[in-house]
Parts: sequence; C-alpha cells; structure tokens
Amino acid sequence: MCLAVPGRVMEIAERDGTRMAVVDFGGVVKDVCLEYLPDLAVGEYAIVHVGFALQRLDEESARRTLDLFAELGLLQEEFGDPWEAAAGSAGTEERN
Amino acid sequence: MCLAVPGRVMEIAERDGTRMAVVDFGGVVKDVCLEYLPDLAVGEYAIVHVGFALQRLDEESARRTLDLFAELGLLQEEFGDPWEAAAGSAGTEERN
Amino acid sequence: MRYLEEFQNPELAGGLLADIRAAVTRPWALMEVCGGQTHSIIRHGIDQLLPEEVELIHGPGCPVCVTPLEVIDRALAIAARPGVIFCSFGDMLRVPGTDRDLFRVRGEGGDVRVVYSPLDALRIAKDNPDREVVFFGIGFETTAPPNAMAVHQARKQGVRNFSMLVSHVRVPPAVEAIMTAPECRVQAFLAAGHVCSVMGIEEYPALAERHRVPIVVTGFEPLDILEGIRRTVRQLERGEHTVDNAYPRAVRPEGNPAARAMLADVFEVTDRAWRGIGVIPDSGWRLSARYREHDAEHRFDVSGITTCEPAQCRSGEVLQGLLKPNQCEAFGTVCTPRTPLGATMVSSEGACAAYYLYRRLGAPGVSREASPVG
Amino acid sequence: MRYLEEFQNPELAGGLLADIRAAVTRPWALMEVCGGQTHSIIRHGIDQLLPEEVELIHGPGCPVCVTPLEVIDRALAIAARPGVIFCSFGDMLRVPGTDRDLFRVRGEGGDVRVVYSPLDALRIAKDNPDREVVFFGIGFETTAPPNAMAVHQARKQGVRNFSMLVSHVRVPPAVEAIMTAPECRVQAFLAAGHVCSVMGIEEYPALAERHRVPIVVTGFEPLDILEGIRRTVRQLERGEHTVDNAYPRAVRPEGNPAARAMLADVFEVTDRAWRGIGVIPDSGWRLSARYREHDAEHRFDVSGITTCEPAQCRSGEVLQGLLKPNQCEAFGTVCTPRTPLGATMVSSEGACAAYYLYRRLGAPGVSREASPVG
Amino acid sequence: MGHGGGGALSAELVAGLFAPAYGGRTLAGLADSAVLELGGARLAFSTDSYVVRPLFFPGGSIGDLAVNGTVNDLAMSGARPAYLSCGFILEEGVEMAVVDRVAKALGAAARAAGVEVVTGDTKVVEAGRGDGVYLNTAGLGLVPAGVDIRPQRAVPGDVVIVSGDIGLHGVAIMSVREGLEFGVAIESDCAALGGLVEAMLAVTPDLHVLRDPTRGGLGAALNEIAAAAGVGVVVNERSVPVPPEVANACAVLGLDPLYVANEGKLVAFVPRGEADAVLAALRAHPLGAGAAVIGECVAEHPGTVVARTAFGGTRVVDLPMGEQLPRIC
Amino acid sequence: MGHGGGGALSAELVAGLFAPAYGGRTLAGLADSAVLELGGARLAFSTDSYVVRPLFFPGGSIGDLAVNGTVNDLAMSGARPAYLSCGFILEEGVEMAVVDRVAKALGAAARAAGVEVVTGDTKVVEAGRGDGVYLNTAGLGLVPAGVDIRPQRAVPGDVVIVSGDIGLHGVAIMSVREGLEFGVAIESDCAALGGLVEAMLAVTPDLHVLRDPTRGGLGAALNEIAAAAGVGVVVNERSVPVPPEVANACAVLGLDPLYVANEGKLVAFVPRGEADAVLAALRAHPLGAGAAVIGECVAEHPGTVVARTAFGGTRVVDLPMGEQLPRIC
Ligand code: SF4
Ligand code: SF4
Ligand SMILES: [Mg+2]
Ligand SMILES: [Mg+2]
Ligand SMILES: [Mg+2]
Ligand SMILES: [Mg+2]
Ligand SMILES: [Mg+2]
Ligand SMILES: [Mg+2]
Ligand SMILES: [Mg+2]
Ligand SMILES: [Mg+2]
Ligand SMILES: [Mg+2]
Ligand SMILES: [Mg+2]
Repeated sequence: MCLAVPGRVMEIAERDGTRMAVVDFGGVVKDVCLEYLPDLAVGEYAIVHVGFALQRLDEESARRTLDLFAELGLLQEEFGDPWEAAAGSAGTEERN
Repeated sequence: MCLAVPGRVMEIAERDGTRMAVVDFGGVVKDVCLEYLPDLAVGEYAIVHVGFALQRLDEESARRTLDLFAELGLLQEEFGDPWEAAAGSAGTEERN
Repeated sequence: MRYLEEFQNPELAGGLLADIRAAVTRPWALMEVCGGQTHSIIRHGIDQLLPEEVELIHGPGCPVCVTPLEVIDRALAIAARPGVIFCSFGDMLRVPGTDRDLFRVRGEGGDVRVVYSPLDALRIAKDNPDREVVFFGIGFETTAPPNAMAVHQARKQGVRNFSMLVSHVRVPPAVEAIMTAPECRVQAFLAAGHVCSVMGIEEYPALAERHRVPIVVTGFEPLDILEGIRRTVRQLERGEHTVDNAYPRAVRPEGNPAARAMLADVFEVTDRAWRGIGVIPDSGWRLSARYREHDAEHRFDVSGITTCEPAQCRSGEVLQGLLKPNQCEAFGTVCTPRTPLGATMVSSEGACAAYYLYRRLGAPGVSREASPVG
Repeated sequence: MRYLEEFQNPELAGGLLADIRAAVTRPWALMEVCGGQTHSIIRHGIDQLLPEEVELIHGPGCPVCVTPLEVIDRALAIAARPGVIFCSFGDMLRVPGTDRDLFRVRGEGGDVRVVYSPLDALRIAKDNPDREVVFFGIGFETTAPPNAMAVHQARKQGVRNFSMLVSHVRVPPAVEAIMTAPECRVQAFLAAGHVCSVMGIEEYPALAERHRVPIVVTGFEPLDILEGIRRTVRQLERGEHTVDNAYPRAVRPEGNPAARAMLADVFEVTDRAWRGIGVIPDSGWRLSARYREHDAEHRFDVSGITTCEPAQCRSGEVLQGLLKPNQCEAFGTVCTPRTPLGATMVSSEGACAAYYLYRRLGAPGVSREASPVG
Repeated sequence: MGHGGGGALSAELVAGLFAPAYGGRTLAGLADSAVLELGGARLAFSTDSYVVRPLFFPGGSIGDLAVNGTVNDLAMSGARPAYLSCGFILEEGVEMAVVDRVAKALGAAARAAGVEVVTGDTKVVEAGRGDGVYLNTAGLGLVPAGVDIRPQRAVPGDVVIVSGDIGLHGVAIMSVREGLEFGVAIESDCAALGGLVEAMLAVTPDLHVLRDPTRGGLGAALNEIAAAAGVGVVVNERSVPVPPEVANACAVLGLDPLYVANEGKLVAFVPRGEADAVLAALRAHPLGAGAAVIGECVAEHPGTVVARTAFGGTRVVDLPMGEQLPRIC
Repeated sequence: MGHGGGGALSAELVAGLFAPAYGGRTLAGLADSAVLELGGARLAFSTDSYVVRPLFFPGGSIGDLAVNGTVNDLAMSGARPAYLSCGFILEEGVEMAVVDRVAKALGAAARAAGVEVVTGDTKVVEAGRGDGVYLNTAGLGLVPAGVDIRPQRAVPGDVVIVSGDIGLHGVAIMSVREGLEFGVAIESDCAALGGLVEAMLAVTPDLHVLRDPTRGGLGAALNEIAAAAGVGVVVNERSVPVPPEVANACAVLGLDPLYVANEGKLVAFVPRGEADAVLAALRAHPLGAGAAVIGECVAEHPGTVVARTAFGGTRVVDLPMGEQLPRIC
C-alpha cells in the first residue's frame, strides 16, 4: 500500500486557489499538490503520493540512518558472509 | 425525383396500428406501409416509394400501352432503322 | 406482368423512335420535369437516339438539387449538435452547404444516419428516447405523403423527440415559374409520373392552357419516356397543347385521395426558395400549425443562418433551360462532381453533372455498332 | 541526498543482515503490515536473505486486497451506468467482484478511467459537467488525505457532478483485530511507514503494550525493511515490546497535522468489512454528514447488492497469517493470478499471488552465484 | 475524410498522399498486388484491411473476406497464392465467441484457398474505439515465369471478360445492413479465385489484365484499368451478367449494379485471339460458369469507360464517388 | 476481452483460438516472424497492427513504429528486411494533415530502414468506430543461408544479451498519455534493427534467438523464449541497463521496468563461446552502444524466468498480465 516516492520541489505556484508544486523525481517531473505541506520550500524533498506531498524528508535523520548501516557493515566480518548462509534455502517452497 | 418501383403484395398485416405489407420486388422483399392504399390486396401490384405504396398499378392500362408500342414497331420498316439515323450524332458534345 | 422489364424492353423502342422521326419536322425543346426521368434518359442514353430536332432540357425536378442552401446549412447546424440523431435519405449527404456537407458533419462526430424510409427515422426516435431525432424532409409530391405520415404518427403516438426539417417542393408552381420567365425556351413538358400518381392531373389543364404548352404525364422506364416524347412531339407538330396521360397504369386523374388528404392535414402551402432559381410563390409545403411541435425549425434555433450562393454558379439558368452547363465558366474546371459549386453538379440527376459525363467523352465519340434491336 | 538510491544500495545490506544473524536465536514471526512493504520484499528477494528463524507474514495492508466484495460490486454497478464516468486508481481494475471486474465493465461499454490522482477525477468532473463522475476512494491512511482533499474541493468549488465511493480503511484497528484472533501467530509488526508519515505513531504504544508486541515503524526501500526487521528481532530477542521509529526521515510522532485535520473534517470513523476477514470495528472511514452530497452511495441507489465470497477461498486466514497460501486447496489449481478466487491472488502485493510466483519455481530452486556484494 | 467505398477518393489518397510520402516505386493502389523479386523468386505481395459490417452475412463473414480478398489480389497478378499474415484489431468487450467464429471461418477459407496463415498479430483497442473486429491480411504468392499481368498491359483490341454474375456480394451485405434490411435469396459470391486464374493461365500465359471488382464494383475496376493503361473501355451493358435479384435490389435502392461490390469475380482483359479459349476455360471451372464477354478495350477516349446501353445509347461509367448510398431520386 | 498489453492474454488467444482455427504449422505469435520457402527463396514474413495512442510522441509516431516494428520482427529471424505492405484504417473525420504526417513519417522510416513500401490499402470507418488512424504493416525479408534464429533454439548455457537501455519507448509514450502526463527528457528508442542484426551475423551466423522486447517488455520476451524452448532464464537484475529516468518514472507509477515496452532494442541468446564477439559487434554499432550481458539460459525451472535481485535474492519474472497500469499500492 501507499506507493509514495521522494521528490524535490522545483517551483511553487498557486493554481485555482490551490498551492501546487512542480516536483522532480530524478528527471521525472510532475505537478503535486502542496496543501498538506504549505510551508514546503523550493529545494526541499517530500514524500509524494497520488499527486500530494504528504511529509517533508529530513536530511539529518536520513544521514544518521545511513551512517548506522555503514557502521554495521564494519562488523560484518565477524559473522561471515550472510549470502553464503542464505543461499541454501532461497527460492524453494519452504522459504518466503 | 421519386425513385419508385412496382412491387407485388405478398402478405398484409396490421402492425402497431399501421397497415403493413410484405412486398416482393422481383425476389427482393421489403416491408411497405399500406396506409395510403388501404384496400390493396394480396397479389396486386403497386408503385412503392420510400417504404410506402402510393398507387395501384392497372394491368389493363399497362397492356394497352404495351400493345401500342408493339403496333408502332410494325410500322417501323416504313421509316427505316432509327438507330442508323441516330448513330451519326450520338455521344458528341452537341447532342444531349 | 411485372410492370418493369416490360417497359425496359429495347425490342419495343424501334417503333416509338420511328414514330417520333416520322412526326418531327422542326426543332422542339421539351423539358422533362423530374430528376428520375433525367436519370433514366442518361442511364439508357435515350437522348442520343432521338432525332436532332428533339432537344431535352433537364428540369428542376431533383429535390437534392433545388433544396436551398439556407436549408442545407440549417440541416448541417442541427446535425452537428450533440445529442441529435440526424436522419436523411442518402442523396442529401453529399449536397454542399456553405462550407461542408452532411458527410463532413458525420466525419466530425455528428450522428448522421441514412434511412430508407421516414418511418425508419421514427423508429430510431422510439428506440432512442433520450436523443433528439430529426428527419430531413425533402422531396416533391411523391415523397411528401410518406414524410407526412411519419409526422402524423409521431404526433399520434406521442414521439416527442421526433421532428422534421421540412423543405418540400411542389411541381406545378415550378412549371408556372419556368413558363413565366421571359427567356423561356421550353415548348412542352413531360410531367412527372409519380408526382401525378399522388396528386392526379387536375392542376395541369390550366397551366397547359395559360402557357399554350403540351403537358404529357410520363413514366420513368425508357419506353415510357419515349412514349411521352412521342406524344409530346405529335402535339407540338399538330399545334396542340393539351394535358395527356401517357402513364395511365399508375396515374388516375384524381391521384391518391388518401395521400392528398394527409398532405392537406400535415402540410400547408408556402412560398419556397429553389436553389439557383430563387423564391417561387406557393411552391412549397411546410408543417401546418398543429404539427408545430414536430417542426425542427421551431425546435432548434437555426434562425441566424444566412447564406450566399457562389456567384460564379449559374445553376439557376441551367435549371430553367436558359443555359447549357458547358456555357458556365466554372463548368469542368473549378466545378466538377468531386468539387461541385452548385447543386446541379452534385446529384447524378443534376443537369451539370449529367452534362459533365458526356462532355468528358470528347469529340471523337464512341464507335457505334449496329443496332442491338434487329 | 535523493532519499531513494541511497536506501536501495546492496553494499549496505551486508551489515544489516549480519546483525540480524548475530541477534537471532530462535524462530520469530513478523508481520509486515503494508502491501508496499510486501512488494518491496518480493521485488528484492529480501526474505530469502534472512536467517531461517525469521518468518515474514504478509499482512492485510493492500487496499486492493481488502476492499470488500460488496463495495466492488457497488462500484461495478455504478461504473456500468450510462452517463457515469467512473475513475479509479489502476490497481482496482482487475479486482474481481462477484461476476466481473472494472475492466470487464469497461469492455462492455462502461466509461471507466484510470487516474493518477483524485484531483484528476475532479478535473474530469469539471470538464464534463453533463456527466456524473464517480471516484473510487479506497486506500489506507496515506491515500485518505488526497481523496479527502478532492471531496473538500468539490464541495468548495460546487462541483456537483463529482462524488466518491468511499471504502477507506485504517491500520491500527486491523492490527488490533489480528492480535485479538485466538490463533494469532504474529509476534511483531513492521508498521507502515507512509501511513505513519500522515498519522504519526500516537496510536501504537497502547497496541504494543496491550498485546506485548514490538511495533517498528518501517520504510519501503530494501535497506529500510532490513533495518525494520533488525530492530524488531533485537526487541524480540530482548523480550521488549516498544514502538520504535526506524523511518525517522519521513515519520514524525505527530504525523502531518494538516492532513489529519482534513481527515477529521471530511471523514468519520465507521465499522468496515475487510475482504476475507469480515467486519472490524472502527476500522474504516466514510464521508461525514456534511459531505453527503458527494457520497456516491448516497447518490446512486446501490443498496440491493448482497454478495457471497467463494466458499473455497481462505484469504481471510491467509491475511491473518493463520494459513500459508499453498495450504489452500484452490491455490495454484482453480485459483491463479489469471483466475483469482480471492483478492489476495489479484494484486501483486497479495499474499497468495506472491506465494504463487515462488511456488512455480519448483523444488530445485535457482542456482545461486556468489554474493554480488564483496 | 470521406467514407471509402472504393474509387475516386481512394485513388486520390494514393496518388496525392501515400505515393509521395513513401517514394520509390510505390505500387500501392495501382495494381491489386506488388510483384517483386526476392532471393531469385518472383513474388506477388498484397494487403487489405477488412472492416465490413455486419461481420457475418449471407454467404460468408469477415473471415472469409479476409482470406479471399487478399488471395484474389495475389491471383490478379497471376500469382499462385501461398501464405497469409493475419492481424486482428479487436474492440474491448467483443465476445470471444465472435472472434472464434471469425477465426474459424478464416482458417476454413484459407484451407479452401490452399494458403497457409503463417504469422499473425492481435491488438485490442478500447471499447468505443473500434467496431468489434477489424482484420488485416497480407498475402504472398509465387508468380510463374512468363506471366506479366497488370493494369498497364491493357491494349486496344483486348476483349473484356467477366467471370460471372455481378453484384452478389454487395447486395447480400446490404440486405443485412442495419436500417436497410430486405429479404433476398442470394448470397455473397465470396470465393478464392486462385484456381480459376490457374485454369486461365493453362490456356495462355498472355493474359493482359486481371482484376477482382470488389469495392466500387465493375465500374471502379474498369476505370482503374482504363486510367492505368491510358486506354478506353467500352462495355456492352446487355452482356453484363446481372442476376434479377441484384437488378431489382438496385432498382429499389437507386443503385447501379456496375458499382456494387463482388468478392468472387474477376474481370479479364485478354488478347482478342485468346478470348474464346479463355472464355471456355473460365466456363469449364465452377467459379467461372457464368463468364461472359462484356466489352472491349479501345484507343478512343483514353481513361474513360463507356457503357453502350441496351437501347444503343452510350453513357460514361465514371469512377464511383465514395460509398454507394440508397437514393430516393 | 482484456486490453492487450502483450503477454499472457495474447499468448492464450494464439494458443487457444487462432492456432486451432488456422490449423497447419501456424507460427503466429510464437516467433516474431514466419520463415518459409517460396520459389527457392528463404523468406521471413511478419505482420503487426499499430494502435498506439497518442499518434505522435517524443521520439516518433505511429508511422515510425509501423515500419520499425515489422522490420524488427523480420530482423529477429535474421532476415534482411526488404519490402513492406501498409494498411491504413482511418476514422471518418480524421484530418488529412494527420494522415499525411503519419504517411510521411512512415515513408521516412522505411527509407531509413532500407525497405520499400510496395503495396497498401486504405479503409475508412465511421466516426466513433475507430480512433483516428490504425495501421497495419506486413514485411518480407530474405533469410541468409545458414541462419536459423528462433525462440526454440535457446539452450542452457546461452548468454543473454540486451542491446541497450530498456524502457525508453514505454516511458516516452506514458509521459504524453492523457491523464498521466509527466515531464521527462527521454524519447522513444524507436529504430530499425536490421543493420544491428547484420552486424551480429557478421560475427557468427550461429545466433540462437533474437527478439525485440516490445509490448510487455523484456519480461514478456524472455518468458516467451523460455516457454518456446522449454528452458529457464536467469536475469541478473543489476546488469539490466535501466536509465535513471525510466527507473524513476516506474517508481512514480508503480511499474516494473522489465515490463515496459521498447521499440529499438533486441535481446539475444547466443552460445557462450560467441558472446564476447557478439557483444563487441553490438557495442560497435550506434544502436547497440549500450549492449550488456544480462543473464543466462539454464536447464532449471523450464519455462520460467527468474531475476536475481541486486540483493542476491531471486524472484520470478512472470508473463505480464495485460496492460501495465499505474499503481498506488
Ligand atoms: S457547372 Fe457548376 S458552377 Fe456552373 S452552373 Fe453548373 S453547378 Fe453551377
Ligand atoms: S489461493 Fe486463492 S482461493 Fe486460496 S486463499 Fe488465496 S486467493 Fe483465496
Ligand atoms: Mg417526390
Ligand atoms: Mg494509504
Ligand atoms: Mg483487388
Ligand atoms: Mg490489396
Ligand atoms: Mg483487395
Ligand atoms: Mg504482434
Ligand atoms: Mg517482436
Ligand atoms: Mg509480427
Ligand atoms: Mg512486433
Ligand atoms: Mg485494397
């Protein structure tokens, strides 16, 4: 449920009394309604779902999350290659 | 004007309060409205135009006309072949 | 007796032609009134068989040709409306209005349907109660009774979504107008047999007398036409001008009383413009007041339409026998059956279209074999 | 930072997986609530990378799957009406009602249109003032605010020909229902990140406490899902049951206040049937009284519709994690994605459809090359 | 864009629009099929789309037409038809039973014609953007050595032969067309003419022109030949085999049988010296039993077809203009 | 009748309805084109109808598609495309300027592809019973001696190569589709692949399978090959060249790039020993510059295509079911 994707605000304009933005999704550009994030600014990212910006994306949180993932990677060697361990059981009926 | 053709009444029936006939035009059969010739009977011929029988055809008159044409044919020899006479002038710009 | 093949039999033409040749001593100009007769003449090549002295002038008797531009434009405007189903006889679809035709309207999304009978249009109205169904009611006295019946039944059965755009025309006033024109060359008329089947011949004696022209009621098969011509030429040569019925198997003096009664109920006489000719007093029918509800002109606002026929087109003169089509400057150049300027170039019965076909043969003509009749 | 590719980077998966392996000591059954997460898991093959102890149960979080048969039948009845333009998200077109789907209705002449956004449906209504435009308003808390906005604007702008057939569902009551079922096997939840973007996480602590289950708010990219699983497993192994936000870049505790205010205005909480599961109290939204005018159920009489789900279909149990799809007798025989009996076989997020794909691989499995990461 | 019924509009479209757009030696519309060389073989290649309404009619269906129409276009080059492609454009919502019936008719017609459907395609368009079933077939045939049959080869002196009764297909279709229905005991003549052409070629390889007078009827076919070869054509109207039902249906509707479609007839231009033998070969074949000499090719009035009427008059048989419509006048 | 977007429904229609109706060795739908013998020549013969909306789109038009689509189907048999037929089905009322633009595009594409349009047909259907312009083309090509390229020849061990970026055509079309419009700086990849195939054949005549992954995309093409040859296919998802705009458009719409249409790409199954040389030949050609090995043919899971994901997991790439629709879920 909820196919929502992050996009970057490129332009903002009022249209028919509604706050609308042109949003860039990595080279794909669509009109998006900003009524639920009225203070979203050009250059910011938001989660967009069925033509609506629903939540601003927070860069600091994102970085912290990615940093954590990287840290965990450093620990990986202690436990061996996880793919090796998974290979035996993938794609069969019992798994999934 | 008035593409009307002779047809022969095959069946008569009342339909939706309208007197209708099935009329045969030499193997081509269509429904025809009889409201203007209400006393037309099965077996009779009538002139039919855009789905309406408009006038009964009178066999005796027809025969008399055809007999006249035949009679005139007998006189033809006296005056020579009319096609011969026409051939010189047909199909050219001056004629028609 | 099938009343058809018998009157198409080439074997019997010889006597008729011989008699015409025997009778004729000097040039005569005859007008066949009806487009159906024009069609038959061209189809069978009858004019080519006649002695040179007998000239046939194609009259205005094609309703496709004479329906005024303004009415066509009105039809186009109605047909283009969303929600309308516009029904018409097939002939009208290619008749040019000011800037398009019904085919074009259909191409642009209009719901234009060809019907065989006005009752088919009425049935379409019953089957589509949520749509406005308009029938294009054109034609002479032969087509008027069927159209009248459709309106009458619509009223009787309460088919409120059915209406008719009426542009009916009447033959006798047209004959009168032609004969009254100062340049008139017509010396005799082949009256339209099917019109007379319905209307009888009571209107003609006064006309024949007033203008001193023979009027011969004539059928549509080739032998009928030859017989009409024969009787006409005989009268002309004898200096007579009576009304003669050469189509007695289908025409009674009183016509069809039931049909005439219906016409009197549904329609009322009105002045009517004829395309190319102009207004002819009392020459048309419109729906009478009690059928106003089914009058498309009344139902749809198509008043603001004014039209202007192409100035080059001389179809009025052609229709009156005053000009041969190839004497028109546009003929065969800007005006062809593919790109008709006037209605007489549209219908295959139209005088200009008919002429165009012969004209294209060029001078050398077609080689002629011996007569097919012994 | 694009907030997308960064979280799809396989290079970073190794540490997450290693940590899960390090943590896990015994079997755990986790339910991912959201169909979007199910989709991501299948798309990237994430479940195959997990240690055997970690079982993922695909939850009921696909609105396509849970929309009740009765509502689908109502939608089909409305869509089939002449004059109606029925707008829907693409996913709903193939969902089977009792005897057909929206595709079929379209095939039979219904005007069914796929829109990308509910505002597109509103625009269609403005462009077609003579038609009734109905939007199929389905979805969880993420889709509800956009749909609410469309209804709100229709009312504000007086777009009277716009209405919505609403069958919105809410996640927390479903979680409650799953946990209350006596046979429940679910030991922890990955909460739907986008639902929480809108609604925040205030409803979850009480749930986690009452049922003593960890609830980890989880995003949709593969690394997000691994992180959600990692945090859940860590809690489970520690015997904890707190609400944890593993998707902080998009989820704030309070959600989106503007969207929540609009939801409170446009909708009101109602009991809602979930396909396969049955009625869950307070688990849905319907239009509130002041928007009655734009309620398609109110506008179109679709009351007489009663439905009966195929008795064979056990999707309710599947949706609750009580049954694996291949334990259903119909699975893979009479029920396939081409001929789905239940909605879980329709959507590519549906548990049965997902299972069908793997099942078809058969026993020998796919040969596995060395890990693509280092 | 006018409704295509063969004839003038189509010809203009080809000459004015397609030919310049495609460039090269575009044969489209000029001949029934293109004759070309590939890998040392002389091939005939032709295509037609089929949009006939209704899909099923007395004596056939769109499936039969789609085979016979294209097979006949190949045969009109003297080719022996061999392979067909078949593209369906289906309207969403069309019943599978209808598609199945069409496909079965198509398969049966192919077997009867001795050709094989070897490649195909199916597209589905939205409801309201099609009309149930449209079909396209393209055909491939092998042209025997020494055979060179094309409209340009008509020369004055050629005898014009038609292989049988005309107008049957068009009248059969009209009799079941919505709003025009009438009763008539005739069926479409829809048939594959490959065998008939083989029988003619067995008499002489020197046939000048063959054409199947489909849309626009005999009138359109003769005009196209006259225009392509720059010759005149004279048709003796009395000799044209018009069955009474066709004549009478035309009388009722105000149509000319010369413009009514055929789907199992051919018109041939043959050197005068071969005419009797070709006629005999035609009459010996079941599909040519009603063959008749109907006229001749002349040097006069190039590009024009003239009919000599039963009364000895003449009239020009023009290219028909678009769809044939019932007339009242 | 569901809306055709390639894949399962079409395949069932062919297997369940057309094949039994036509009988004989009906190749329809199995291969991109039929290969047959006529007059001693080995010919490829193929047809497709084109119903794409809108008629003009970034990077091409229905006219370009009608040429390249059919030319490519011929090329996928290893044939050198030579001749095309072209059938227009026009909706009454379509502007002649539109038809002219389509015809000109078609003519230009044919010249670019080195093929000649040699026969054609035009039908006009009533307004409301068509959709502006539908096109059908059939194509003829000559198959060089020693070349035998068809889906059945895929064998375990074959290397699977794609000739460049996927998804461009489908995304370009969607970006201008009514109600879905979005901005994206890509164009359809619509192109004729005859030259590219020649370049591959110059390396080795022993190509096993070629296919242009059009409707239904790479996913459908691979499934069709797997089914025809009774082999399994494993795709390494990371190796599939998906341009970022395509990936992002698919993310926004909820689509899988593997199912998005291409009109200027091919997928090849080549013996492992030839793979490097073929890849080099592809990359040396402007239309194959982005070629990549994307997977292999295996003996396991016959008839099934499996993708190895970037994370090392696997998933089945099923035959797509009908039209690709934007998803919210
Ligand atoms: S030739 Fe054309 S322009 Fe001249 S009178 Fe006749 S219809 Fe009018
Ligand atoms: S396999 Fe089909 S019938 Fe069984 S539970 Fe799933 S959807 Fe229902
Ligand atoms: Mg009349
Ligand atoms: Mg939601
Ligand atoms: Mg032909
Ligand atoms: Mg052809
Ligand atoms: Mg043909
Ligand atoms: Mg195809
Ligand atoms: Mg292909
Ligand atoms: Mg093909
Ligand atoms: Mg193709
Ligand atoms: Mg053709």
